[in-house]
Amino acid sequence: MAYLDINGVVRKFGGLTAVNGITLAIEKGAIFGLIGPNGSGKTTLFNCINNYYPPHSGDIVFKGKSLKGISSHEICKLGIGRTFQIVKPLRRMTVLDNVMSGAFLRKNSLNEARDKALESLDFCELTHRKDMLAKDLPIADKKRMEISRSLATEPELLLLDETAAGLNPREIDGAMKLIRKIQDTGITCLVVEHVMKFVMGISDRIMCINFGREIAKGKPEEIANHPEVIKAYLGEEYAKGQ
Amino acid sequence: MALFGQTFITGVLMGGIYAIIAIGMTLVMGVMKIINLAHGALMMVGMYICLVLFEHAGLHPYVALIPTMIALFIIGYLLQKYSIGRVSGVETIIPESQVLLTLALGLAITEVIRVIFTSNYQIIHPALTGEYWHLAGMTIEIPYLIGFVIATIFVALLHFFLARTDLGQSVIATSQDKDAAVYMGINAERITNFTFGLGTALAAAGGVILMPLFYLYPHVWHPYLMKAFVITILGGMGSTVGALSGGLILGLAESFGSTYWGPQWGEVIGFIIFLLILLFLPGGLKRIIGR
Amino acid sequence: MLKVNNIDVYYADVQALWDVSIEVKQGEIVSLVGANGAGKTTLLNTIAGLLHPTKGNIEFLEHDLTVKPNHRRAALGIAHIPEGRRLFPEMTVKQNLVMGSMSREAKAKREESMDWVFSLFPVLKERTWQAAGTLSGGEAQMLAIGRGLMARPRLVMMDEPSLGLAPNLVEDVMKITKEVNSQGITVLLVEQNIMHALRVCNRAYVLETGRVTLEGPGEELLTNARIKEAYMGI
Amino acid sequence: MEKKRQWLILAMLGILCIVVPPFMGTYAVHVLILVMMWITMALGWDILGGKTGQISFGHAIFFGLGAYGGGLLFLHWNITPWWGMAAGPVLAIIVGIPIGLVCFRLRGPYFALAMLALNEIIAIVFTNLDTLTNGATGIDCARTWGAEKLPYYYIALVIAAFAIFVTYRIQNSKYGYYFVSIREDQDAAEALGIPTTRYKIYAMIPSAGITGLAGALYMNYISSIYPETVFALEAISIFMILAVLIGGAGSLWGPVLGGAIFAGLDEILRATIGPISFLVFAVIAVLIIMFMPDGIIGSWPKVRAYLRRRKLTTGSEG
Repeated sequence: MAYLDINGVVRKFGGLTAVNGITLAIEKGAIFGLIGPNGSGKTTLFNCINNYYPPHSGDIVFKGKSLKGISSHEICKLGIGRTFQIVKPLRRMTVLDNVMSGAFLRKNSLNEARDKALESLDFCELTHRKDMLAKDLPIADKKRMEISRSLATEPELLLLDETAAGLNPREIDGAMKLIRKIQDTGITCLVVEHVMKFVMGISDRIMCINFGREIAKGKPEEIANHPEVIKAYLGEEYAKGQ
Repeated sequence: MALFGQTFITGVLMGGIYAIIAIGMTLVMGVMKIINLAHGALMMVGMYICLVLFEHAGLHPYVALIPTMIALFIIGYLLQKYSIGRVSGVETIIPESQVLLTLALGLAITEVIRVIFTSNYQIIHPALTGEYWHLAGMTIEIPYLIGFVIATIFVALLHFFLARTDLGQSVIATSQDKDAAVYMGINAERITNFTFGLGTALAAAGGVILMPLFYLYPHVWHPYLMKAFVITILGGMGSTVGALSGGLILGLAESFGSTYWGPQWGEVIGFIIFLLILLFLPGGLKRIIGR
Repeated sequence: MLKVNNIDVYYADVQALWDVSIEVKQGEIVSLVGANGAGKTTLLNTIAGLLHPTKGNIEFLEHDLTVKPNHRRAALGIAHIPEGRRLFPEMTVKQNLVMGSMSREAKAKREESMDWVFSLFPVLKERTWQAAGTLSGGEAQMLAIGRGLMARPRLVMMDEPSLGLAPNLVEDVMKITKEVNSQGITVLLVEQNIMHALRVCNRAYVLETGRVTLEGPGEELLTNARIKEAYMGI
Repeated sequence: MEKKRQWLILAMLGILCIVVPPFMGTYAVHVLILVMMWITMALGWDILGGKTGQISFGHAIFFGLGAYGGGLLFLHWNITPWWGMAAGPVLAIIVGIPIGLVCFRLRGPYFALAMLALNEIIAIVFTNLDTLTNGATGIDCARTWGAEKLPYYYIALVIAAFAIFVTYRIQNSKYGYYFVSIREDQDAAEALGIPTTRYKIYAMIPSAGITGLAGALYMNYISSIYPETVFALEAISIFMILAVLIGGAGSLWGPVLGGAIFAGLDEILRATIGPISFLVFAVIAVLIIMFMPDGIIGSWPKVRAYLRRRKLTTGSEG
């Protein structure tokens, strides 16, 4: 049994089936990339793992435990942290207080939580921003802060939603470095991403989905040259012309 | 049986008058997505304008209705343009600062009126006041009946205005998707101001209808603001049909509650309906009746 | 006709466009292509006036758009068909179309425009009294385009008209685009589906992370290897 | 250094509060008692409204229940209403928890409206359940110290200090952090493992309790209560919000300052300009919401920055 097992997950919205029977297994310590064109169902799948949108059928098993019927906050307690596609900073709290709000999941005293938060901020190279209000951070630092806040909950699996979106090339390099560093501490990462450079650069394995279904799975270079993937992104005729 | 009939008629007539007050609020809530707590106070201002027109110009309230509505339309438009509209989108620690602003404006307006007219109860006796009509053992007060008719006419006119005119359609479009309305070349800000003015004028109409029936004092609006909320939540935001049916349901519920349970409990029934709808039927009757 | 000159645009605190310039000439179809998040929609929204450039300006015919209020653009002859269609869901098909013709000139020609739109999209005529929220994806897209045309625009901007549509409907949308263009209306098209976007257009611009990296005739770009790079990151 | 200075100022203020009143007139002490009561109420409201972001338009429920806690004991068993200091808050909390369980399902303005409706319902119920509450006639009791004000003042001072202490402890604990997280972004809070509904209830408990405590004080000090005064929608529920708004929500000293200004200004204006005092008040509230929406404490950094800039520019001109 793999570390995270997703078995035939289906999620519908009204008449639309956003995720239509996705199955995938992630090994401990890996960085797994999830890609697909706009509206292909990536973020929905993500929200299924988190039980933000409970799946209509199928099952998600984390470390041998089914996540069915477990609420979002309990999932975090089990060791699955997440970030958001559109960053959700706690706007009028300082960066340190943001991260402390995460740290309180495992620490009960103020001092322990502060130490944990400072450690996490240091890891994410954000210490110099700690007294700023979260709403005043530039976007790249907001994303870092969100990762830092999530790391403070001591997750074993980290779900990263569009970390590179809106970042400039240098910031993307920085984010890639950070995620590799997170992997080195033994945390498994599931990355949903549009920015190909980013996801191709860090993932051990990638799955491409479209219309809520898997169309390819494999190593980054296999995915980049996979005809189905190219078809999904660039259209059928382009794939033929290659 | 006569008691039942009397209760029923009282409920329907009162419900119609509630509906016209609520329809202004539902319109404003539909377009602006905020709760307007100044609605009742603005209605009361309309009543005092009507009082002045009656006492100094000798206009019967049913005649004073039109100038009063115009005055309140202007007041509402300006309030939205220069005060409430200014606060939208401002980030604050306490959310809903627009709602709190309408609350404070309502209090300020009430105080202005209190300073000018004192807290004394006033009542006017225009023609038709206190006249009755007996029918099969039931009594119908004429001003209630006229009020109900006026309210129904306005609700119908509003419905027609919203469904058939470009301006009305712009109001509906803005309430459904403000950005898209701007894409269409609609000046959404002006539509919002207009809607607020219109809602205020309708509230004033409701107030004027009440003039021959009840005492007037600065805090007279309290229960009506509550009823307008109940009806808006009951009928669904922005729905004219919802407001009308919500008004009738509330009027009937209060009437039957008062008759069969005791007058002091009539209002409680309204609030209980309100809570139940909030909790179990978000979206209100609009969800059931479609539009 | 439309000239965007060196604009920088921020989306909240994120810089979304860097020094972007494009030009659309009378009677053309111009496509904007590029991966998700490249800034295509941002560019359209800026032209539509929902976002404001911090640098540069936008000219349309002889007007400087950057100083016009948003709602004036429709009257100048720009129709924006936004991503996700943004129909008024509880209004009928006809009411939605009417909302498209609110400017003075368009209002005068409302009946005529309505007939024209119905002749372009006969299916909308069948659905006249149906609430827009109950239309299928393809019908909703036609209504969105039809609503845009009701303004009698000189320039139509379409944002991802084929998003979420089945492949055969995507073909239809492209046909409609051509049809609209053949009526003398200039088109600025944003499209994920790169093959369609490049084949239907006269010229195209490729956006990558908020910058224009390539431009040229559609057919030429089709064979350009950089396209794949722009999309696939390698 | 900064912290030390703050403590020093605080200690001095505390000593002033203890030492000075005996030398003041009866009326001044009366105003101070009201100030302390309003500080307590503002702090109570702010735990739920300012920190947790759940705007309640019905906190008079808890104030009134706090007052009736002692009142009912006195009415039915002739027990001194001082026991209301315990009974009142407990009653407020017992009622507050189910209210929270039901109403916290609603977000934003709908929660506010539901609280408003509940406020009216409870006011009507207390007015009409004659056998239980003595109805509209209300409850009268004898004042323990007659016309003497000072003992009441010290009790009010202790209560306000207690409210400040509780708020301070909450702010510097997991609870405070979790409350503010919920206010700022409920989804983000859930993703950080915060059970948001449960923590809203946790916020309701001290909020209702402290507000109830202020109500119990009112019962003992004013010595007569009526449903329409202690459950007043405008004079209690809404004024509580305005008090917090003036001072600044979500902080410790904002509600304290707001409560003090509100009660103090109310009395002073009433004594000086009489009938238009409340109009002035309402206009101040309008202006604050429009131009200083985060209150005095919340907008202070902005005001200070503005003043500094002014000083700099005038300085360079001179």
